[in-house]
Amino acid sequence: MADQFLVLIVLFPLFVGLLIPIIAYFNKSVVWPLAILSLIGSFWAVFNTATQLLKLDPSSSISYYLGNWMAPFGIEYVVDRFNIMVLFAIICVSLLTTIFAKQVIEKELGDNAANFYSLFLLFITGLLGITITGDAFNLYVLLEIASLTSYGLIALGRGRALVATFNYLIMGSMGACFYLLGVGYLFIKTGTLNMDQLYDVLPLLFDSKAVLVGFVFIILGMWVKMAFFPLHSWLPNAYSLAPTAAACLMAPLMTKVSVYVMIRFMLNVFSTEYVYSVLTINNIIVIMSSIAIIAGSIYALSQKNLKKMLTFIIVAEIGYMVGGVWTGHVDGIRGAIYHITADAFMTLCLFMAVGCIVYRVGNDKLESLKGIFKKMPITMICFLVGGFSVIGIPPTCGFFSKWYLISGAFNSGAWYFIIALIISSLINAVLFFRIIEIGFFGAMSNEKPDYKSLQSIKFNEVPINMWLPLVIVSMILIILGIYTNEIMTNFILNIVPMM
Amino acid sequence: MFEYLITNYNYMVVVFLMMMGLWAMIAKKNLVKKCIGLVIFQTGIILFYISMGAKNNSTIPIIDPKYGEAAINYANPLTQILMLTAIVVGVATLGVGLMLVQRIYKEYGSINEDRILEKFK
Amino acid sequence: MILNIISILFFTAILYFSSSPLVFYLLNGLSICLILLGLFFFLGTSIGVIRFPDFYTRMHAAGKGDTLSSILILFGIALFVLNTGTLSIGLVLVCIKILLIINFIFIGSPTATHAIMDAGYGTEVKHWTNDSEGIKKKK
Amino acid sequence: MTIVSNLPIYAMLVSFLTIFPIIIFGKNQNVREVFTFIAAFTKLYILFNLAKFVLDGNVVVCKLIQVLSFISIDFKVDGFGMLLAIVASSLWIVTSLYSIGYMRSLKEHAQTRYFCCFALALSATMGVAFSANLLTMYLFYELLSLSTYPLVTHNQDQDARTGGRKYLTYLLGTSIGLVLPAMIITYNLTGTLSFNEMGIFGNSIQIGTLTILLIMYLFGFAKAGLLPFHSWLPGAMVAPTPVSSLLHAVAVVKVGVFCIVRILTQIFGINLLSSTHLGTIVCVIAGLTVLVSSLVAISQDNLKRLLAFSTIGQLGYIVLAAGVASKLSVTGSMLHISMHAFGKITLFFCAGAIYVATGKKYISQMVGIGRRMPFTMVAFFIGSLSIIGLPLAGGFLSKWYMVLGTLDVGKSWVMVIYLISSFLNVAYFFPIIYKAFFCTDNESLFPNEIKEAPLAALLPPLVTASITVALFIFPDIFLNLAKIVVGVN
Amino acid sequence: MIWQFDILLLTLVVVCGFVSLWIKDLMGAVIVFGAYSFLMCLVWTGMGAVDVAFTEAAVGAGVSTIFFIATVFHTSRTIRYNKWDLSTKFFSSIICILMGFFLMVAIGDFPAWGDALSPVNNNVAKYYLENSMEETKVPNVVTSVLADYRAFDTMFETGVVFVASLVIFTLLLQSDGRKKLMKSAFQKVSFLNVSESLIIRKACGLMVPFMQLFALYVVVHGHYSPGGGFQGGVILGASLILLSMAYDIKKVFARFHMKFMIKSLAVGVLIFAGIGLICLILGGNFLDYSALSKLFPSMGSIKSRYNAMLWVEVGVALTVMSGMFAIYTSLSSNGKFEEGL
Repeated sequence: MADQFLVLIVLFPLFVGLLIPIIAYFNKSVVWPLAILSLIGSFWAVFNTATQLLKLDPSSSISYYLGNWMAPFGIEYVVDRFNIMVLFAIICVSLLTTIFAKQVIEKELGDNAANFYSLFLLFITGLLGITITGDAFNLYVLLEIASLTSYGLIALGRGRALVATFNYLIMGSMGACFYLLGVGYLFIKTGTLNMDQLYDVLPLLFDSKAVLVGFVFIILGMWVKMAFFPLHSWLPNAYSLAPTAAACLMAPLMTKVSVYVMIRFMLNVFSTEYVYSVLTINNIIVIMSSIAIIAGSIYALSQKNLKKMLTFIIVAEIGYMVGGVWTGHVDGIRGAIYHITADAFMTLCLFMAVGCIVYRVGNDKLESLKGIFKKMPITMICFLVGGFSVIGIPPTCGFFSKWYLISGAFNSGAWYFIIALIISSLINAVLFFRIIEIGFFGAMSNEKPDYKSLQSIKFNEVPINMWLPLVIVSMILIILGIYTNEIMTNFILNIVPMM
Repeated sequence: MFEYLITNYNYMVVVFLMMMGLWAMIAKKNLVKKCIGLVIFQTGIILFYISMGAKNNSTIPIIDPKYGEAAINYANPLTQILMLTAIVVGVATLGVGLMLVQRIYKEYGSINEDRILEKFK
Repeated sequence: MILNIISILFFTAILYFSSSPLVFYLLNGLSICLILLGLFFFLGTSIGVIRFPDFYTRMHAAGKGDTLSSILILFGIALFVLNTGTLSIGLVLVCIKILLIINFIFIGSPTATHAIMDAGYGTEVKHWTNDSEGIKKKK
Repeated sequence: MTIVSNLPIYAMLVSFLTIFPIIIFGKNQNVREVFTFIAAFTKLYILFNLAKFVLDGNVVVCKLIQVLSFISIDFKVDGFGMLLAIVASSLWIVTSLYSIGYMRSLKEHAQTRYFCCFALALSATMGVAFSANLLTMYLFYELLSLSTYPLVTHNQDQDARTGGRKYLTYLLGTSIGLVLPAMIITYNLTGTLSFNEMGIFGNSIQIGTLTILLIMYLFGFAKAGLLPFHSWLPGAMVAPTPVSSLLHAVAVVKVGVFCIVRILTQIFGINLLSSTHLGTIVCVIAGLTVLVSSLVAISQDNLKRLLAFSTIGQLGYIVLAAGVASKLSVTGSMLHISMHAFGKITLFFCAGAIYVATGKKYISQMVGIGRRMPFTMVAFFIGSLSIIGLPLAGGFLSKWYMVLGTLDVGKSWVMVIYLISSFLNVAYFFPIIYKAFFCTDNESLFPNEIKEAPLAALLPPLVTASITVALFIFPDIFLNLAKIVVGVN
Repeated sequence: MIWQFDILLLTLVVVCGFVSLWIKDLMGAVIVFGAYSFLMCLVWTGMGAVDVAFTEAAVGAGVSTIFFIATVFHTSRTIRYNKWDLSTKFFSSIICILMGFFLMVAIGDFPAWGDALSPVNNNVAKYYLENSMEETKVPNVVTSVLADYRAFDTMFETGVVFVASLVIFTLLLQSDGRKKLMKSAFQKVSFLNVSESLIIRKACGLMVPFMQLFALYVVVHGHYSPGGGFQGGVILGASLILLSMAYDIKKVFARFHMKFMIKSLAVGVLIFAGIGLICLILGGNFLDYSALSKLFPSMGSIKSRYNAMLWVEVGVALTVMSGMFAIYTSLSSNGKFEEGL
């Protein structure tokens, strides 16, 4: 039983996700605890795999053959130091979101909450599957599951969510098909779908054009899925109009997992030597990501409501990660990898805080934030911790990932990337302090704040199971920041081969 | 040149289909036409995989003693499996897309992208 | 329905008993002319679909094509299959499968044509009459 | 030799832990104030027995968290850090006493928030004082600017907002925009960030990057108020007086200057400054700041703005002395930090007392105030003596060392700047005193029943004034601390 | 594969695709699109991919055309001709041409079409063709790879069907607000009673049993002849759709209620995953059917693999059947679930 944990990670949410529509007919109240149980089970499985993994030497990995067929013939699950970290991020985020989302789902969705939970769990299964799988086509199928469930989750939102979902559907399936095409181009030259075998076979084909086109299309597909700047038009509407619970789950995870897939393909399938020396496009891509960072931040500045602003911050964060990886220097790649987990928790913290505000205040326009500090102190403090982490104030993890990204960019001579990072941190600072001002002074930037109106606002916090996960996440942000060293040494350092 | 055309005709048709699908998805204003473009794009990729796995003078991958044991005279089963999944996924996405089209029509009374955007203003 | 099955049994019986080459060529000839006849009917229907003036008549021609010519072709193929190689139970099975297809088409396609005609009639599609020369041009 | 003990962490944590009782007992004020005082005294006690170690020459080190494989947040207490810590904690006691008087008399709102942020600011100052490497200093520097924001925008009205906005844009903008990249570049160039006596830049790095780094650091730490980034200081005058006293004397500005002097002496290293032309760049910038701010101060009518500009000038002194980069002038600059702290805080207390008693802010309205509030104005006089640098108050000593330092190195134009600025100091302080004491005015301005400010607002200025005079007589506490660091016997 | 025949078919496919995008009348476009899918099946049969052709005919051409017609029926049929805005069209054609050229460049690097020694056919596929017979005793290699070697993909594929139908059902149900579905009080809508005619009903009545029989044959016979869970399931679903078209949804619901539909959706995938779980509990890896031989001692590991595949196919058929029917009923009745096409 010991080595079965790897597949149990995916099975727990899958089975419960399938059982929920059946159970929901008997009694509806059992659905939420069941969902949490399944995620705890999955967390336990991830924990055990992690302990097994940490016993082995750093660069080794555990693999699991589904159906007991050897690697290239059956599908293989591979867990190494890199994706165990991403797994932890996914599991923690989804567990906290499920705990957080009980009241929000009842308030926004009412009766078909059971189906929502089922889609919720299947989305998490899809993400977990993507992270663990070692087979390129299986990754496509799981990508489709994750996107289909996310179309469902977003379409349940209000107002213009439908049109946003339709655009997301078109862009999403376009991205998935590009990925499939890329895998096809590799498949036609190598004949195998297993990533490790690809890693061994590809070096002989580095000069062939088909492999180059395959690589370009896989990366293009992932860029569409992660909403990298020129292809990001679907993300802002999709995540800001989705129901709060869905936004809290998808915003931190969906884009980060596609970044993970891109990095996995760059490091473990096409070796770093191919990506950085054979292809000479990494400077152009770093320039594109700097543009992405600056554009994302400027768009965020011009937004009127909170969720839209956060979505554009996500677009900027994606620019960090892509730029970090493509700088080609070891520090940059480590910074990007570390940023995946850090950013997942940051976005979760911010979206949960906005969820609480929307739950209490009703809408997320900036005007409705007047005097919010007095009304919901706990939520706002956690929102601040998230904000500081996005800006990059030292104790939080945002600072350290920025540290690595800047030093990576500096060593690889990408000075424009440093400038973009600095400008975006400044703009983030302006964004968050604008909100602090409105919350603190109780008046929009153009009105005259008077102190009397602030007196009347009384304490009106969200129920405990909403602000407790929020506090936990902000704790994680700080702890992650402080223990970067442990994470770096035994998780990330040995992923990146010396270049 | 003619020889090149013959041997790679399949792949050219694949590329052409995909580009037609992509063009429809981006340029067409009518939502149903976008869905059609979507499915054409997917069938293009499926054609690419299948033509990858096709072998000259080979029969369908059902092993029976008449054709013997060697793998040469059977078509490639792996690409067919992948494409079974791709077709079903395509239909699932199509179903969801068409459902969205219906809901959008019910909400905004039109399935032309420009009309819908005007309604937002 | 029963007619099909009897005819196939009749042909298998012939093949079973008289294994002389003459019968072999005769059957081949029969299947070939059956298929040709089917193709001829297809040609007729497609010309009909193009030339006929209005909805109903074209629909009528399309209906004909579906049922008659495909049944003829399928029957020809059934005979041809029966004729390849030595007579074995497998081949007869394939023949019966083809017969099933014939029956299915025999039931299915006329109903489909009927449904379309009914729908056309329901939505008051205008007939073509002598004096309404302009319908074809107008459309 | 180095002693490993976690006294510095206790010192830092003391004020941090008082936040929770302050919040808990937020409702009744007396218990809350008691906790603040307990914390202040325990901190001072810890610092004194810490000072025992530091005074006899050794350095206290303790490791907090190993954040990255090459950087960790840990403390190293040396003379200079000790100096700032003692100044800050002693003034904290006085300021909290003063703010109780000020707050209660004006019945200010949100006092619990005020005292928590005050305690947080203090622990941040301790953190900066004891930091062993650039990252820890940057961490607590950020914490300080964030924790003082609620203080600056205390009365939550329109100009508090504009002042707060300017405060943040300057401090956060420059710290993220300039210090963060500079830190990373320094790390990449030298491989370490921790301070050491002789400076960490080897001679392999060419002069171009060093100059850029120097400029980034100088303007990065905007708290020191060097010229282009100084306008947040007058902007922050919007805050209530105890806060502006905290800003100017106890924590914020001192931390800014402390960081710059720390970097100049222990990252760049004194001999690197003196050998290359880096030292002259620092002197030019600092000199400009001193002259311009003193000129502007003369034309100021609002008392607190005048004091703000004079602070900018005095900070320019400290940086100038550090820029001269001779042993004596560096001791002078370190000494000036403490002297200026006590002098300026007295001036601010008097300004606060005048406001509490008469509600007057502008100097033109303060004609003949000396007769009405003699004690406050005497304290004001002693404070201004220390700022100008006349013998009766402590300021004189630090200026004395600074001038000696310039003579050693032979930078005569720096000495000229010192003289001119001292004249300018006199030029903007003397009219106030003259108006207060010597010229009489009609009764209408001051109905005679105005007496001194309430005791809680009057006592602190007198205490700090007496300390300034005491420092002049036996300055050995701060002098030895400064000397140990610089290695002058 | 006679290449002349193949080229003809491919050109026809491209023409159909282009026409279906070009036609203004949506219903016409959908019909041409149906033709496009059927032609695609022919192309694939030509290339020896019979299973894929079967699925494409049943799923791609059959069911999706019905979905399209249902959607067009409920939305507007003709496109209001809007002005020819050049910007998006020009911009997108530029992108497509560039991308097409980029793809074309790599074609030269491909192995010639149809040669048996290309890496695709030699590497992993060769193993399947040679070893599938003695490892799983299933002559149809496609089914053996589908249900055994890469069973995990198929499980998630059925998951996709489950998710799609759940999403469509939930969203259309939510839109309408009237939860009539759960209560059985339907009121009769007299609406263009086209489907009243006796002939169609009788013909459908006659055909549906045979269809379902054939579907079961296809599901069970997946090991020997092309077919299997998906194709059989779709044909079962199609028979239900035929019934609901001939009569109306209310009649079919009486026998096969929507609640039951959702449950059978989930049950199908659970059968598939359940079998995998049983193997897990019995000690083998997930979806390793040879572990089942511990459960049924009579069957050796190969025999157990053979039977397990059968059960898995049944599970898949169940899901796909109820999935397709659920999607059809939701789309065709636009959420009101009382009057089909």
